[in-house]
Amino acid sequence: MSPFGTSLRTEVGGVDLDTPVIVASGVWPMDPALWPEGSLDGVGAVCSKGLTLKPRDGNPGCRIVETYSGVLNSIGLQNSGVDHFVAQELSAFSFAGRPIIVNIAFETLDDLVETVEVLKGSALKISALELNVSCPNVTRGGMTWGIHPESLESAVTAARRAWNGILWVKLSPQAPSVGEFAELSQGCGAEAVVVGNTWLGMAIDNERERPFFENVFAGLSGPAVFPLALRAVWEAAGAVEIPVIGCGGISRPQDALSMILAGASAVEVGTALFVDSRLPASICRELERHLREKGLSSVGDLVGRARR
Amino acid sequence: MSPFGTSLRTEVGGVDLDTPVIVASGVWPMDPALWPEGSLDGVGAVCSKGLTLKPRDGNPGCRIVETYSGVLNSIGLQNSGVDHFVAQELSAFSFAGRPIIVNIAFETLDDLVETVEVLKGSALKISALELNVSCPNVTRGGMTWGIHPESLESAVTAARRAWNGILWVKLSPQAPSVGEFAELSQGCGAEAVVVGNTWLGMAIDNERERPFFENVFAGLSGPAVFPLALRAVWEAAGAVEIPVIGCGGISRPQDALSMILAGASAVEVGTALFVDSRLPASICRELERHLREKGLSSVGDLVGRARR
Amino acid sequence: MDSGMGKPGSPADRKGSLVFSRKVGENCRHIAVELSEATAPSAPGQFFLVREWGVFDPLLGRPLASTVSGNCRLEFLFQVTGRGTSRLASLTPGAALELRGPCGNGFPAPVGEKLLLVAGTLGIAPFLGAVSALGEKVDVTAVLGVPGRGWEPFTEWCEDKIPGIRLNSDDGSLGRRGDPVEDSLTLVGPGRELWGCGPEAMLRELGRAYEKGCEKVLVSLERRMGCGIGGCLSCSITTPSGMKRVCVDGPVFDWREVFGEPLRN
Amino acid sequence: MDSGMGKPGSPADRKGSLVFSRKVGENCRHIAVELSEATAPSAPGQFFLVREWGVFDPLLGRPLASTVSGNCRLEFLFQVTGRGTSRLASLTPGAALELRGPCGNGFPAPVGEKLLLVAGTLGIAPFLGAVSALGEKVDVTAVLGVPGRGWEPFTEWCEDKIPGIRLNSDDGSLGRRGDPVEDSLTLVGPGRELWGCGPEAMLRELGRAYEKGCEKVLVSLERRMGCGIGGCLSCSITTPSGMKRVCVDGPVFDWREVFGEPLRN
Ligand SMILES: Cc1cc2nc3c(=O)[nH]c(=O)nc-3n(C[C@H](O)[C@H](O)[C@H](O)COP(=O)(O)OP(=O)(O)OC[C@H]3O[C@@H](n4cnc5c(N)ncnc54)[C@H](O)[C@@H]3O)c2cc1C
Ligand SMILES: Cc1cc2nc3c(=O)[nH]c(=O)nc-3n(C[C@H](O)[C@H](O)[C@H](O)COP(=O)(O)OP(=O)(O)OC[C@H]3O[C@@H](n4cnc5c(N)ncnc54)[C@H](O)[C@@H]3O)c2cc1C
Ligand SMILES: Cc1cc2nc3c(=O)[nH]c(=O)nc-3n(C[C@H](O)[C@H](O)[C@H](O)COP(=O)(O)O)c2cc1C
Ligand SMILES: Cc1cc2nc3c(=O)[nH]c(=O)nc-3n(C[C@H](O)[C@H](O)[C@H](O)COP(=O)(O)O)c2cc1C
Ligand code: FES
Ligand code: FES
Repeated sequence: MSPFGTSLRTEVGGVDLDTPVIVASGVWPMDPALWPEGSLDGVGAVCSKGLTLKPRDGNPGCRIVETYSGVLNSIGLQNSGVDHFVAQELSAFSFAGRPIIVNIAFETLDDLVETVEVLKGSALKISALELNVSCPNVTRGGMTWGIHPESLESAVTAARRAWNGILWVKLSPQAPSVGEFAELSQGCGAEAVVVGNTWLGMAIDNERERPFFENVFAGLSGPAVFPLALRAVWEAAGAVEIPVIGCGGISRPQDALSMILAGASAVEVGTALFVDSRLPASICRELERHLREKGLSSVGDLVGRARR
Repeated sequence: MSPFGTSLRTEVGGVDLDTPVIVASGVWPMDPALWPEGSLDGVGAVCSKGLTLKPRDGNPGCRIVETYSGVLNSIGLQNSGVDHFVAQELSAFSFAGRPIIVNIAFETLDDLVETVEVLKGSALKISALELNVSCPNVTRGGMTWGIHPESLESAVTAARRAWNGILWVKLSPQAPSVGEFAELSQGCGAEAVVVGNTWLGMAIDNERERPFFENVFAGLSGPAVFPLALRAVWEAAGAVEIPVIGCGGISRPQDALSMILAGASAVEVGTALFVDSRLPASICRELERHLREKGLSSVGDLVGRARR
Repeated sequence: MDSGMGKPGSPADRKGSLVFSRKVGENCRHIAVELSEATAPSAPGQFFLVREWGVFDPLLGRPLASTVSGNCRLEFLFQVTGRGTSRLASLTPGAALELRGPCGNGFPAPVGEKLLLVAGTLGIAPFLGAVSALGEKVDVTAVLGVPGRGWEPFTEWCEDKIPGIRLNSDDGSLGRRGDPVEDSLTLVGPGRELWGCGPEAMLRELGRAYEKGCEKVLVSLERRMGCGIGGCLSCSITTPSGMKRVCVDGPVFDWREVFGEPLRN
Repeated sequence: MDSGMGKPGSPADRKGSLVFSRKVGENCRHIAVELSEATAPSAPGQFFLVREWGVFDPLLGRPLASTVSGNCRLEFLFQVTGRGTSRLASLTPGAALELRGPCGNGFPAPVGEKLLLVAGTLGIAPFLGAVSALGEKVDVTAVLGVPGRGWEPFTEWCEDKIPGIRLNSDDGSLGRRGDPVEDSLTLVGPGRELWGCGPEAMLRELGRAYEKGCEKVLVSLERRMGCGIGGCLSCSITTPSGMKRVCVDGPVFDWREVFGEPLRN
């Protein structure tokens, strides 16, 4: 049971959440036994690591570099493949007792459909599918799906046909217009959009005079990107009727509140968990405090309030 | 005289520089009498505040908000207009004894051409014109010029026709493809591209439940954006033959070196001067140190070395 | 362009080390900083951008008026209001700081012999240096306003530094009940100069001193700042005579320069 | 999946306060931290992600092996190699820290009675706790390698903590001339267990101990880390038995798990 009041309950894109705070994909163990003390408090749902049809070792070489108030990562979708996920990882994962959002990535539409088919065979509940069209760290597939309108359309349509459960689309902030891409996802039948993923950046090792990452580019996340993500959320929320889930740089409780005031129905937290495993609980307290202060009764009342 | 050796001398896009470190537009006084002790050391050139045809009061309300390792600004091109600049400000500005890069912004192509005409009438030397097609803080003109290929083309072409001196184009990182826009600028006759300006972000005042800035969006700069700017520079440098001038988030001497290794021929520093007025000198020392370490004789040898 | 205010010493960036950091009540701190190298001497009302050394979060220096400035030593009094000041308040002796200053135009030496200082809470900071600097030469009266109970450590600290300071509090729990403007208006008159520092609404009210025959009212303004030296235009204000930068055209302005001609009845 | 290494205490995030920070030569620091609340006891080889509290630049905690861990007190020994550690080194007593740990699998209690510890410079850190924890029960010999002159304060500090530690330096200026691997190979043999911590090239060389009949070689690896708890896959390594995470599957691994079967001649 959530230690937080019913005022934080909300339904977002077809998923019932005790709190609007979701653990973002790829940053936290799927096995709750590995979670630090107290870190499950306030968590409304958990996203899986990005899954692919086949197991992947991920990228060679350096995978993480710290930047000013941020991190660049180039994990490259290391995962054990969807079969292993359904057969092994999902049951431990379910122990968290929170709705599970399965994040999937793909190189081809056939991959995508096949991956969905495997997930359909799962006996354990999958609350939503999060279609990752925005991973900047793979040379084939990944972000390229999310920065061209036609490819986004084909991917969301294919996922929509293959999956009769809830479908979320995790958009790329590299898209030329986040609002337009959110609308497109809505048009293709997504129940919610997640805005967004990491931002394309890079780092250079001056001594060796070459890029730190084998793939040259990597994805920037963490506090640094918060103002950019907030703007992207504002744009998306102005463009669609379906819920927008805000993601990017949320690092303090106030940031989550800002995202919600900007129009997000829920938030995902990622990198900040590296430095504060109790952030979800702190966010919940901040939301409750703000509701009380403004005399409001439900977190839903806060969504988009800064747009009035 | 520069206290730095000849190894830092370079010619960038038609401008001879004692050092490759340029003070970016809009962050530093044009009157050198206001510069803190030691802050002219190592400066190779100085950009003017963004000028417009007519004087502008800039944006009302809050103009700057700090973010994690960054600042959002919404100055809105406050300036006294190009006539006043030529008549009054330019002479004090020239006292810095450094090449002067005049940054101009415009709402219409007619504005642009008229502004250039006024500048042509200046008796004092203008080393280059920096065409700002990337200011996110004005509702008309500004960034909109820099995010559509056709409008960028028309602006650069108009500036090129009107101005027979050196022309630099300061690109927007909001452009869908920085490389393509750099190429376009080259095709229209620019001598160099500056990559780039601030990144579109926003901030919300949670207590008042509304955006901090009257214009909602504002421009993000400072350390936070460095990895993004570095990537943009890498992309641009891979796309054009003309020099790329790197700008965005350079905060420590190493960052400037990284930019140059990524392909920048020179760098502009902005926000970091708010916290360290001696950064240009430190950058020069770092470049000299690196040249010695690698047994190279000129900063030109470093340009793009991480791309090999 | 030249506001005619106290001539600025040229600002410089200096590294400093925290000498002490003392709590003055719940929310305020009195700190001393030892500089690696001297800055220009600062006049009352001039300020420094103060930040932790070497980290970029929080990024910007916070403008603080130096309450005491010696050769290589500066003291500040500040309130914890947000992220930057709470960070500064958490530092322990020996911590490395970066300071830019002295910035802006301070209060010019008073023309008359009678000076009235009006401060809202932390607005007292720039006056602490003034009182000792002016010493015997000028007859100085200081008026301070605070919200009320809870501010005792702060008011006691101020009373210690400025003996005879007149206290006012909203609820009458400390000193007189009332606001410092009303109190100061009972004291002004021809031949008395008035300096104010505090919330903008309070400063505006000080314009009423002109009605009482006061000829010179100077106020110190606050704005969020970027560069602190007149380059970024973050701190611009609209005045009857055009746009002004609080950091270099101020922070000390003639009241009329900011608020226009006072209404006289 | 289970590497069979020393069972981890469950990690938690704790706030701590710096008790002391002592220089150990030019570039190293010995610090003690007082926690607000106890963590699980940590085994030698387990580590904490250590960062300054409340600021996001530098952002990530730096993995440091706890050299001493009591109920609410932890000690660390670290070298200043970059931005995060130089920041940590600049903090003064009272500074607020955040710590996540104990993370990972430490060294399991040795099976035999003779243990050989081989460290390259700061690789000694995880062994400091081990030596006192194992006490009389096990016959421990420690071998340390350093570059040479300049490292005296560090080696003296280590000699003080681990009496009888065998010194090696590249140039022979401190202790034996040579590297710690060669030195340790003169000591290993059947019945002796070997633990190594230091540069990866050194750890790989330790595989030669198998040739000498040594049956158990454990090594502690380093990788850049994000979460420290197995979630982000930043610290993955490719091993003969698939991808492993240094933070939770290690940092202590059986040599063969990492490097495969040793070559025997
Ligand atoms: C010339 C000048 C002298 C000052 N002298 C003193 C002094 O001696 N003692 C003292 O306690 N305070 C002084 N202030 C006010 C002090 O600078 C702000 O309280 C401080 O910057 C707020 O920082 P923060 O991190 O606490 O707040 P933030 O978290 O940054 O913001 C909290 C609040 O502070 C305000 N604020 C934020 N940044 C600034 C800024 N740069 N300038 C002004 N207000 C800001 C915001 O409007 C916000 O409401 C002075 C301000 C100026 C302009
Ligand atoms: C399990 C473990 C235990 C450790 N215990 C100790 C110890 O007790 N004492 C000690 O001095 N050092 C220890 N280290 C190494 C220490 O974590 C790094 O030296 C430190 O993180 C570097 O941070 P920096 O800010 O100085 O360097 P940065 O500026 O971040 O980088 C400088 C160099 O350090 C390396 N580095 C950066 N981040 C990490 C990281 N997270 N992990 C490993 N290397 C990194 C980089 O490759 C780079 O070459 C340990 C590392 C691990 C993984
Ligand atoms: C190490 C790391 C791994 C990630 N892996 C994935 C992934 O597998 N799938 C995905 O959709 N997003 C992935 N992300 C992106 C995050 O889920 C999140 O969208 C992004 O980091 C921005 O949010 P943040 O700033 O709160 O971290 C990853 C991020 C990091 C830092
Ligand atoms: C306060 C402020 C004002 C600026 N004004 C201008 C301007 O007038 N014209 C322009 O081209 N860029 C302007 N910029 C952008 C900077 O020149 C620079 O391109 C940008 O800030 C990124 O670099 P930085 O991170 O080093 O600051 C401004 C930036 C700031 C912070
Ligand atoms: S703070 Fe930059 S002009 Fe005043
Ligand atoms: S550091 Fe995140 S998995 Fe190891």
